[in-house]
Amino acid sequence: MELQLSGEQKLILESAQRFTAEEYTFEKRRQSVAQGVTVNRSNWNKLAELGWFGIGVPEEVGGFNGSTIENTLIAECLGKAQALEPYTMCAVLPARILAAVLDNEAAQQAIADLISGEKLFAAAFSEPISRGDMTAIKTTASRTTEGWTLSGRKTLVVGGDVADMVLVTAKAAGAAAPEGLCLFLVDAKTAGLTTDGDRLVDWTSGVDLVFEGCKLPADALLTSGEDALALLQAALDAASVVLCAEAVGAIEGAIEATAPYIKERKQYGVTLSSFQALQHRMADMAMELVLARSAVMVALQALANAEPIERSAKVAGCKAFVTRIGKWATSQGIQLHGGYGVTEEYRVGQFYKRLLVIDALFGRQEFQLERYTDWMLSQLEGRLHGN
Amino acid sequence: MELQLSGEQKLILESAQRFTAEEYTFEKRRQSVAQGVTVNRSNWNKLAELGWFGIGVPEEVGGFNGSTIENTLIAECLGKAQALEPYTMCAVLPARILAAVLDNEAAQQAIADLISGEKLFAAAFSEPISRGDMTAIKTTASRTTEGWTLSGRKTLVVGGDVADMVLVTAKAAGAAAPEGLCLFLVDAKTAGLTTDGDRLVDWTSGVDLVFEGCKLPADALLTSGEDALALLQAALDAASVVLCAEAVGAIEGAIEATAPYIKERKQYGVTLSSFQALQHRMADMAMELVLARSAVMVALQALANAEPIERSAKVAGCKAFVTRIGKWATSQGIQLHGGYGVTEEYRVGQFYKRLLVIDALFGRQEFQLERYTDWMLSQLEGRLHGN
Amino acid sequence: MNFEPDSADQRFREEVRAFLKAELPSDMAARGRSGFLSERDDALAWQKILAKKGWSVAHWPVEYGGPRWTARQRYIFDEECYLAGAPVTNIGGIGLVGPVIYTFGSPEQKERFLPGIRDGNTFWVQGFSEPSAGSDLAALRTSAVRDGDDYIVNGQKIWTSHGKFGDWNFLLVRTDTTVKKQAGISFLLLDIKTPGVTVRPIQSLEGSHHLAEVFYDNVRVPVANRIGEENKGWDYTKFLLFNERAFYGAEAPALKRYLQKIKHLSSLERAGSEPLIRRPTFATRLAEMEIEVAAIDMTVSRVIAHGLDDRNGGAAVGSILKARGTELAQRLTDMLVEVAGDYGAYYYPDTNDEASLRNQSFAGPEYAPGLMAELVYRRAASIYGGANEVQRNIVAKMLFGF
Amino acid sequence: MNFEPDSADQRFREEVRAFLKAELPSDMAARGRSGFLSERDDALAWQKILAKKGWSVAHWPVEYGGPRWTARQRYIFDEECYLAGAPVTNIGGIGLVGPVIYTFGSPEQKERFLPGIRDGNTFWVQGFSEPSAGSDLAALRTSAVRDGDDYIVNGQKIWTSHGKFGDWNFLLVRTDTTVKKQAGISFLLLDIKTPGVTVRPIQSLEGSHHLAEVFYDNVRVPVANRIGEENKGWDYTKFLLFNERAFYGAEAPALKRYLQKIKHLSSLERAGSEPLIRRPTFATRLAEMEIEVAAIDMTVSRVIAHGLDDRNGGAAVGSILKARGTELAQRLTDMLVEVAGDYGAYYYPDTNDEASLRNQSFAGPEYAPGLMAELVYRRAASIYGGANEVQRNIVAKMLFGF
Repeated sequence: MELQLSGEQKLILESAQRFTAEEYTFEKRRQSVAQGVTVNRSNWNKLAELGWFGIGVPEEVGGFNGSTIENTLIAECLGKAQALEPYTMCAVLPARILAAVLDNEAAQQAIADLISGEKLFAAAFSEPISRGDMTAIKTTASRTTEGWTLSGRKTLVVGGDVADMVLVTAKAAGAAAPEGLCLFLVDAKTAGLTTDGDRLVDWTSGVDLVFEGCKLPADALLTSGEDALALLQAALDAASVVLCAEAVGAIEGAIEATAPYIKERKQYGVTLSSFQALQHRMADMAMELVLARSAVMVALQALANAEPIERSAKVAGCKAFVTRIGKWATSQGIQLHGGYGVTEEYRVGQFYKRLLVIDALFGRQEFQLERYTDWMLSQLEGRLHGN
Repeated sequence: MELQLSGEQKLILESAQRFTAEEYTFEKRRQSVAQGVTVNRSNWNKLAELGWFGIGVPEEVGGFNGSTIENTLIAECLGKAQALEPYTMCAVLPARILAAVLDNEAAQQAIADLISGEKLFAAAFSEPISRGDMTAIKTTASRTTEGWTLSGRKTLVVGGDVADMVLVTAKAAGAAAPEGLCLFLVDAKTAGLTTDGDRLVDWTSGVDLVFEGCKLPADALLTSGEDALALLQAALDAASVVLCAEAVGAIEGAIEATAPYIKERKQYGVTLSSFQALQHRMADMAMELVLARSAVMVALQALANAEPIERSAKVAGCKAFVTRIGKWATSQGIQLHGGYGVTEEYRVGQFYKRLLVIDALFGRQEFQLERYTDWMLSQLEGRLHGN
Repeated sequence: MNFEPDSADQRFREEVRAFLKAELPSDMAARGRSGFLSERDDALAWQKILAKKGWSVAHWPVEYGGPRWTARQRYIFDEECYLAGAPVTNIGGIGLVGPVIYTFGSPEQKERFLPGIRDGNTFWVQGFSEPSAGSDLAALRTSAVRDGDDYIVNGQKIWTSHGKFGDWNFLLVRTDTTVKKQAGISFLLLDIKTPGVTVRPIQSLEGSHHLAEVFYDNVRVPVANRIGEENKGWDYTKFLLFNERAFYGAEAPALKRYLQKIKHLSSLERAGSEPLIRRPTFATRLAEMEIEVAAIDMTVSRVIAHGLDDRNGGAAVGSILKARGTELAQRLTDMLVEVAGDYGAYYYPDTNDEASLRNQSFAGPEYAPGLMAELVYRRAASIYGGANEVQRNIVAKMLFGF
Repeated sequence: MNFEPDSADQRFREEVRAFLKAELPSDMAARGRSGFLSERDDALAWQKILAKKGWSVAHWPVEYGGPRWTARQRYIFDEECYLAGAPVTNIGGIGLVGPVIYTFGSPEQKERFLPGIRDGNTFWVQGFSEPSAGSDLAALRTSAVRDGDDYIVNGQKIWTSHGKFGDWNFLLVRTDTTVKKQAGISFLLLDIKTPGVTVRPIQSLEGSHHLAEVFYDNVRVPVANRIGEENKGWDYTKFLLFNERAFYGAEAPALKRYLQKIKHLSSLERAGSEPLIRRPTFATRLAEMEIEVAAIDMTVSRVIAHGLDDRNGGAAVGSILKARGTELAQRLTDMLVEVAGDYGAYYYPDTNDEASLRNQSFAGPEYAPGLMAELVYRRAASIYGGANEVQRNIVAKMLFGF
């Protein structure tokens, strides 16, 4: 174990810090939002040019090596910069999935297109009843002579409004998950595939995808059954940690937006920062930031070393913790801004909304915490039955 | 519904305030503690003389009428005064039980002895596995030709070290609760009955009672089965609310001990009360006090009007709430006293310890909260199954 | 103290329920139950319906149209209206400026303004806060200079709720800059269509535009539209703020409606095949809040029943209820958004605000739009009306003299 | 950054475990695992065992007997000792005054005092706080007046841990009253058997007497027992306090032991027929704390691995860990007492403190004695070493310059 950043990691972090500081301004963001843009393809291509989409993907499948650690360094910067572009959900997550199914020819092409930025990928795995459990789905895939017919509705598909290709989970007709779990790669222009919804509350991309009898070729199926479950779980775990790193960036952003504000702003003839109650609030926010970053590292450690069940549990624990304290810390950024905090005219509120969205992605706090708790109890099983 | 105190209630409250202010001083308490006294019988008799043991007991069974409302007014004052005497556990609770079994001759005599202070009663209903559930017990009563043989261990028997008579729950040998639940009235001098333990952490009375083949006459059985369960539950609910009122008194006491202390005490050349963080802490403590008192009133309302299941649930909710915020508020009394707060030389810490004991009596927060939650869910049953 | 059920109150509650059932239009109720704030048309239309029954100004004296209810009845009425989804009436008029007018206004002002408020013809909006005068309201700088029978008003207000819907605006202005800040303030009533007034909506985080800035550029306000004496506006304001805190602070009915809504929706919503509310941590969290809501509601009842006293928090109880009520509302609206699962993260335009969108259909369950708006609105609630930090200062000072 | 398991650290951990298994007496370990604080005999006896192995002063330089471990190794060693129930050694000597002596002391002082500390022969107790100088330590008033080769010390100290067990006392005294308060302080070493010294134990809430007041009545301390220069004591103190906060602040090993203990006991304890830990709210609460403990532990590891930097809280991290660690310890010890059910409310005398009681049996499970002591001790932890409110002031100032 080595907790210092390596030389290469430092370079990635510094380049991400530099790039986001230069490219992402609150004014540009407001413009995009006003124009209804969720993903600016020219920005997206810049991220591709930086090589960020191949990080964490092994060289032998066309990636640039590295691990989720490097993805989190980038995501932290993007979270702090309030980037609209869905790096975690449309680059890290689909790349993780595709890299694991490379016996499939279409996937080989897809991962190259993803890393180059040529095509944009969305992952459609959640449904209204899922709430974090990706096996709780109703979308159905029926075998036909030519291939498959897909019907159902996916929710919270980040990039679903702009994607070229979509990774979709479904249940084989008549089978239950996990045995019947299927993973498809679908062209977004497939007939019968439509979107429903506008975007997410933090103005980032996210819609329903509705599949109405979509006909897919036989090789659209990338994998199925236990294999599909295992690889999806691994990919979702990795993406979940990267998302938590975004949250860390957002917490830091909220702190950095708030500290100078309360130093400047006066009430009752003195600056807000002279009030001890507000000083302590910010001290607490700073403490949460330190612990949130450590929690991400705990999860990274589990990604690197732990068996799948423990890994998923620890990732869930990280997400429960980071979203809970992150929602609190960013909400206090609003509180300390007073009325301005709840307006679109100040950037602090965007961090809070980002945390609300992060909480929803991959299943909320409650689910994550129960998942961790179940694992913790499973570790005690021997004792619980032995006495 | 009338939320103002009636004239009579005001008199009771004022007399309790006056009596406790005069009779209970911290110095006297420390003396009793040093001498190992848990219940000062002369104090106990004074409470009897004030008529407090008959309040909440109907006139027709020798009481002075009134309701649990009046008991809570008295208990609040005793809690605030840090009285060692176990009014709630050794007067209110056994009186409630005895008043409900008056077809039993021994009980008739007992309630008279209780109200006059002649004899001191303890209630032994808890065991290590009970944790709030009074049907979870192992103490066994076996029928003999002369009566009963009682064996088992009771925990947290308040007054158990000094009682003349003990109300004891047991399971009839071979039967399960609730059918087999038995309630006995036992002379404390019965052969085979011993105590184990010293006292409680707040220096009040509380020990184990160990029954080793205690032979009881046939009429020692006051009631059994569903009847026993119902009347015990009603009595425990009432006593639980009175105990919560003690907690309210303790919270108020901690606040009243702390406010002048931080006004007086200086650090860094200014009084502690000039620090906004400490001002806000005390504001929060004051808020909790107001809400705790309201929570007791919510429970009193349920005692007066609700069906048993709802009544018990709301009492449990009150206890969960009051102990949670009470532990917090009194612990902050310690925090604001600094090092002195954790010593026996200052009174503030006793309030905190009282809350720790109150939490343990009748089952802790976790149990109470789950009980309330179960009831809340049961109210939704129709909806949960209907859809 | 006793808890015998009060049959008169119960009868009154049933009367209110029957009235709501008969008179509250169902589409209006649906909009009222959504998390979006009620807008002008619904607010005024509902006020008109209430006025016909004589119930539109519950806490006003009988001489100005009040129904002579007890405090308990008013509370029951508010609660039932809220639970039924009745639109929120124009608080600026009925709750805030109305009482100021009948208490401190001239006979002409009473005659001119009170009927319009009572009958739902005029929508009033508040002009108190300024960019540099938030919690420290008395630091306001908008000026009014006497010019014959008029004042000339210049300056800016902010955080005007429903600003774009306003007919009339009550505002605080500085009429004397030479004295201590509280002593130079006057209280004016202004027709918002007066030349020189510009209303600029502010977008809130959830996307709605119910807040506004109001700019005053040489706006003429007749001296006759000043409440009471010049430079005494702060006194009237304290009266108004006390009303605001005492009557609207805890919003116990809103807390109860949130509980009801969370229970209902989390019984319907499924996590896999189980109702969401069967998740133990979810249910326990809800139970803890329900217990606290009951304690807050009882506190309100205590104040209603016997005013302020030592045992219910005394004069600090308004601040206590405001702080605790708003914080609990935040936890409850958090939970409400969580109930919506994935859809809790979706953006939905404010269909109360923009009537043109009302017939559009949106992704997700019918109840999802408005939840996020409610959550953001409750975030603001710990800021407006004196930030909760200020409320805690007040509590510490009032109760302990710190 | 990478998370490849480190085999050298793992080997070291196994070496420590093997040593503990072989050398830590089991009765001592049982006392160490109880919540009662370790007392003099166990502390010194264990120190002697460690000294024989060369492990008694883990963070001291090699020249004074340190074992040349990495920071990570020291952490592993502390953790394993703690989890095994090894007694807490004499922190006053090893952790606090020892480093001051080898850093600022004279050659004679080093020679005279360090071996006794290292080898477990001398028990040192601290004399810093005074009745009117708690968090504001520099306000201390105990005076030392020069008289030939001695100082004459008069005054009073309070909150001296293990005061009644002390052989030697290191204390801060005022040697100049005419300058600003930090500038007139000196740092003395005092044989506690010197005439004029009175130690008065203070009873803590749970009944133990491990704290004391120390009174000084014309006590003669040789000038040779002063550390460094006269009036420079504050500098040495800052050094010492930094060590205290950085090394003992979070007490992550204690947090882990609490978790372990709660899990173990709540698996054995029954609520009815079910293990206590099956209560969903109980388990969830524990899970939340376990997650936070892991984050705290990782934070400590980050500091150990690469010192202070922007990303780990910088110079404020000591205060952060102290505040958060102690608050988490409070929640955990709360839970530990809850696990004991009814017995969590029982009074148990401190059997570490009073050896005569060790063979007595007590009501309830064998693990119950000491839980309440631990809980009360953790209540004190948010007060001593700079109250947590002060730590938050420090964090706000260091990170934001408020």
